[in-house]
Amino acid sequence: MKAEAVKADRQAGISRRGFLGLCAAMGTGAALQLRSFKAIGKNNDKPGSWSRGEVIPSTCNMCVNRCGIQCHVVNGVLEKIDGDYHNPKTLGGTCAKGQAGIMTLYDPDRIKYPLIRAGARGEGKWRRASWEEAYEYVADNLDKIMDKYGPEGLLWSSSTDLTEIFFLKLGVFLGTPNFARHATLCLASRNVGYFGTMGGVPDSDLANAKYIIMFGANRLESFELPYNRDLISGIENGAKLVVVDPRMTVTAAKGTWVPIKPRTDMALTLALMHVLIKEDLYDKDFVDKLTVGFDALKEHVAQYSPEWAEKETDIPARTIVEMAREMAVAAPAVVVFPGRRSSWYTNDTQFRRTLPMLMALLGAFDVRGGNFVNAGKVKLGEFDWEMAPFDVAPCVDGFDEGPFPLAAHDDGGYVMRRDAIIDETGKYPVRGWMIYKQNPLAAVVDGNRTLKMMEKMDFICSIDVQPSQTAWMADIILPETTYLERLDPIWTTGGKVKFISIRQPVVKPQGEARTILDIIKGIAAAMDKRRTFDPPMSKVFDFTMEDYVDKQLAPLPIDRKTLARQGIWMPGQQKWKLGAYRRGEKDFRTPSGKIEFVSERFRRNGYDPMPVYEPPAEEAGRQRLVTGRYAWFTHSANQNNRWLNAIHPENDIWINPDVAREKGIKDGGYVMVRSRVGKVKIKAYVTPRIRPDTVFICHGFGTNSAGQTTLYGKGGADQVLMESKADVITNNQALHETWVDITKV
Amino acid sequence: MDSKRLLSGLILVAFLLGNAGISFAGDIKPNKKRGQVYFRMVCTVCHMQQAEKTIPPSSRTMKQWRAYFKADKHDVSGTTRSAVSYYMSRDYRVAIKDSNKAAKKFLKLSDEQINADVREFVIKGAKDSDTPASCN
Amino acid sequence: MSKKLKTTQQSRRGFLKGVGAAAAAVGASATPVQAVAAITEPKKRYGMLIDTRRCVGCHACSVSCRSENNVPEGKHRSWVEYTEKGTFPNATLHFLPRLCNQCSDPQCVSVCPTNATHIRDDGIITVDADVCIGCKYCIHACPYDARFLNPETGAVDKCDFCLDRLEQGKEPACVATCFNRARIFGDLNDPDSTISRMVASNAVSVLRPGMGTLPNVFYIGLDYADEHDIRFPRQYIRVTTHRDENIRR
Amino acid sequence: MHELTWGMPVIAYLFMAGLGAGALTTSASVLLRGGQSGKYFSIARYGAFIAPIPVALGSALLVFELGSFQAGHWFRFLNLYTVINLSPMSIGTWLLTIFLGISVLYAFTFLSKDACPGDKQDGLRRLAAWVGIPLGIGVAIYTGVLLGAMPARPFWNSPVLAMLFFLSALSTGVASIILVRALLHRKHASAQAEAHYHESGYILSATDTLLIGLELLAIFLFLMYAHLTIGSVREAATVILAGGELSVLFWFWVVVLGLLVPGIIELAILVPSIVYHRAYRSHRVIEILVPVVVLVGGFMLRYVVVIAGQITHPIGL
Repeated sequence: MKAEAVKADRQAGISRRGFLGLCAAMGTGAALQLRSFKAIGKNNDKPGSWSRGEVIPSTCNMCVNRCGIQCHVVNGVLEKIDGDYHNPKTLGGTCAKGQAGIMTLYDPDRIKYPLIRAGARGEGKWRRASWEEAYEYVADNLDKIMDKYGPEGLLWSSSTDLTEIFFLKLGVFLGTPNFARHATLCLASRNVGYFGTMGGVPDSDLANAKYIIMFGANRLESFELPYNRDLISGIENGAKLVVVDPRMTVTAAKGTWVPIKPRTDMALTLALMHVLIKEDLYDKDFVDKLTVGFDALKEHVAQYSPEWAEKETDIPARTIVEMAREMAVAAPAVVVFPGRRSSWYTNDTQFRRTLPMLMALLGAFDVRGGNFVNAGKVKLGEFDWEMAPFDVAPCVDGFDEGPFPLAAHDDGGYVMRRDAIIDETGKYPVRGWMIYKQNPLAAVVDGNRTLKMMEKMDFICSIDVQPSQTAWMADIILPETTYLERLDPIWTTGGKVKFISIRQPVVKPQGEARTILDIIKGIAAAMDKRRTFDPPMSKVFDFTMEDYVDKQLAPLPIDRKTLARQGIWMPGQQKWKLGAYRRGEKDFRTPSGKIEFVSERFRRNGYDPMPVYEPPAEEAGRQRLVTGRYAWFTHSANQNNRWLNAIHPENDIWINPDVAREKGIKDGGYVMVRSRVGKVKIKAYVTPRIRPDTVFICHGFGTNSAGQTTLYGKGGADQVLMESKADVITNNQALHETWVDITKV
Repeated sequence: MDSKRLLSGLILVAFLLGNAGISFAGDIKPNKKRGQVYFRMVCTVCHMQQAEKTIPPSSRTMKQWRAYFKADKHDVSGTTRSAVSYYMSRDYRVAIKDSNKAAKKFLKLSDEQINADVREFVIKGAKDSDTPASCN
Repeated sequence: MSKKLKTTQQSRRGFLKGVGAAAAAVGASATPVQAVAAITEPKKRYGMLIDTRRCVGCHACSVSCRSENNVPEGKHRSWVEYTEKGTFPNATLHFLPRLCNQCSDPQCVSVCPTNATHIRDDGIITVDADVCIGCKYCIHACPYDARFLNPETGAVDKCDFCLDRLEQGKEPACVATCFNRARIFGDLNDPDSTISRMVASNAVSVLRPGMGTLPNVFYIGLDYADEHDIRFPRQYIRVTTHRDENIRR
Repeated sequence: MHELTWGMPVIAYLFMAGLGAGALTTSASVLLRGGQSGKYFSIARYGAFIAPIPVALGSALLVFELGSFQAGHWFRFLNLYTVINLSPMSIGTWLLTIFLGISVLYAFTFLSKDACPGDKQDGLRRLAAWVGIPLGIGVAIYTGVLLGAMPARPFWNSPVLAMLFFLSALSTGVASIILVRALLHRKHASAQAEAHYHESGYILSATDTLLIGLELLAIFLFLMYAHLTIGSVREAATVILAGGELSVLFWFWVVVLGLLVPGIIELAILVPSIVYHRAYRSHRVIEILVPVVVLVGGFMLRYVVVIAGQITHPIGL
């Protein structure tokens, strides 16, 4: 029907054109008349070219949040990615990164073949190798290091993702104890802080909240779609969003910006608690029933008055009091947002502890519009792994034995481990480094020191899709498939809704890229030729990804094929409702089973049982460097993506106009930024959206890899400037503890 | 009444002494990692199959776990063997070795060693410990 | 603005109803198909409403558009401008998603020497790439910088509300991907459509109303400043267009 | 900000089309108003030969500048001839096409060496001249209308612009005739022919001076309106006012060098003729220098206007 109309219209258009030609011959007299014809318009606008062939549902991997996507594939070429309408996370939308997945897949800079270093490290000379040669090369080197230093001479680095398990298992079976994962580069201090106080990190009901307070959390630029959508809806529904941050992020722009002096957030939270208690605004019922140690807290925060906090935080006492009162009015529909990347300051864990305390005083837990514990995940079947050797050496730096009793030991800690390796102060030398899905050179504070650690290594292998900074310094790069070319383990999640989703190949791999499981299998087989393992390594990995997924799906009433067709599956019954904690049906996972204002666990390990504020060090005339991201970049992963890079081709340093004037810095001009450990030349962005005592650099630029042709030579690297500081309780790297000098170039 | 209480007290003391004797007899060094593997591969798996419920170490306090091991009472309802230690014993491992890789792997280890390992793991992972552990 | 639009709509529809039968006979000589189609099916007029309060400037729309329409690098069918104002600490940041306004009285159409640019029945303005000679006149005539020369086709290109998607019953790519639901797309001639109701129940505005182009893209929460104002600031204003840097002054 | 989508080819075209149109208009006017006497016939002849060349060259440049041409669709510009509508460009295309035909025809009538008033081409020549004048004016004006039609371009959006372009076209047309004439001039054997040469030179110089004066007036009006109004037009005009990006280009190259300098020089030579009725005599150097400066000024005017229009915008959202 419609097609016919279009066709008829097209014919009309053609005949009209003939008609027009005739008129032209008749002369200008016809022109006036013809103007009216134009309004009718032609319709030959290539109808139906949007028949996007096959539509394959999958799961995004442009960041770590795994949204549902629908991939439109025409003749084996991925043409368009749309959000999956059936996925409760995306509801049909994706962010800029998700859209740009095509460009990550077809990036001209992608590594398509195994590359073995031909020149000096970092020189950029590579030779193409076959996979067999690559496996032998890796196995040779691993074998050599294991011969000389034992399996503990290996460092195993990777970041959380669905496929990480295979890479980790290889390390486990080889017998290395030295893992360096993502947590202490990101959120370890938040986890431990929340865990120590209420036994876990709660979710937030942003859509129904009346008052939302975020400490540095930049939810609208570091996406997780449901949160983003809920937050905006919450604001539209009348919630007040207060963002405490030294710079005005997009999140702060959508709410009330409280430009706090960096590293004094704890002073603010303590003062808020002070006001709540002093003015008798706290939720007595909640505090009585579900918390312990209130009296001690009352006594403790008595010293932290708003007037005192004003001096510390630069926030007027009046504002603090108002904030506390407004929260109390909105309570319990208050979200005290836990935040995510909490690698800020050396006191971070203690600061994070104050957040659930504040939440508890407001009674804003387990209630609509407040914080809550989410639905839990869909239980997947367990894969039946072979038994790994368990009698392994202790970590090189003794991370698991003493210094950080409260930290999650399996994740390791970068800052301390690096020192142990470089300075040879560890228990033994570490000489081999396997890196998967991680870019430590960009991710870890003090990049120059990471380079030093690389110098210590006899062998560095990077498994990556692009020549990242780290891959550029490696001895061998093994090209992995992108998320659009492989089947991954099933992912299960729970927010308000729990479901599972599948990531499956939508196109054939580019070049000779292989999945991580295939790569691991290859290395395992090559290792078997050199050493004997019990069980043999190739037996450990003797399965396909399909087998793995089938095992995961075994307990669920859905098979792999069906899931591949529909993308996600969610259980019919979502057993989740609020109030279990309030009714006493559930306990907090703390020793007392309640929210602990005073933590025995902390006291026992020599930490302050209640958060004690220490004023930050001041460095006059210098600025504190903070870092973060823009909405279209994930860490340092997709700055080289041409579509995303086009939005923001070069990063810049945010400088307050007053400071710029004082130093004679012009907007758009270049400045030299110096810290104690490094210097960076970078463009100035003079903006009132940042405090005078703070500067901000977007993370992920200033690559040393000439292989990243889009990105190379643009912007400056923040991690080069950052000093090696870490949170005292978790060894989570502290990114905001660096003071810099800025001079005009 | 009194005698009953006395009796139970005596039994308790006996168990205590017995356990202590076992624990300290061979100068056993508990291996938490092995305990973790055994707990997850043997205890959790079976619990999931039989009762469809997990028994995370973090579900009890350290004190409760100590008491549990001392009491050595696995099940009050009587459907399974009553002693906790049975499930760490070589007999049990032999019984399930064909279906359980962990049991097979740890077949040669002494009962006491495994017992100490698991005990170490659950106590270190208890609710009020520094690093509470879940089942997986 | 909306009032004016409404009257024009009504009059048009009244005209169609009243003259319906006559039009079928009279108009037959020129465009029989369209005249009949217009009577049997009420005419659509597609429009978009952008709620800048819900926009977070994430550029999902820009990239989605680029991907959907194969927009060449350095050119933009859809983009987002950031407007930054004020002094520390009283600064603000606003977002302005931009695209072709699909004007009801577009000058790009009236200056086109080949009729390659034209208004469709549903109000969408398209460029016929096979007819366009690439004279770039319409690029200048557009007050919204919405047009560009596509070096691949040699024709002028611009947003057409993802015509190909519309024809398959899908929303434009930018609308579909906007997870914050800042964009609402629909038929402005249908009083029951979401967009009509939203336009009716909110304070909406259009860009550069003084140009008299009668845009069909409406905004809620527009900020007054624009990138061209930077030269005459009454206060600190910075507009970042996130378009190619080398074309900015 | 826009890219500079209309660059040098378009600027050159605007200049050359104006020049050609001006040359033809001048030539035809001279022919019809006095060329019959033979005194001014040579001027008409120069003009007739000049006219089609820059127009054809400019049009070719324009075609090369088209996006479709650059993308390899060599003949897509012919689409222009499938349509006629009220777009200034469409009108301009037809005008230009007819103009080219007429101007070639007109030049053809002068082709034979012994062409003179009253020869057998005379009827055709006069017909072509009658048609050529409105066409020339049309081509000269439409370039201004082309730019001036768009509210989206506040700098261009002024009716004065069309007049300014028209005057500049005539001025450059006259100047081109003066220049070519001076360059090709060989000293005449007879004193009468020499006197004729200078007499006809007077007409050209006087016309040019008048046109320069009118141009200055048009520029004054253009700036006056721009300055008196508020909003976009005024803000746009500031690019050529003191401190603007193009102010030096405009004031030095266009106004001083292109208008004031030749105007004053010509006036200085003309004044004795006008006031004291002395015989007009000009130096050859000046006859070459002045039109060159006028042509440069005319080109710079197009340059400044085209660039200024593209770097300025309506204000406000």
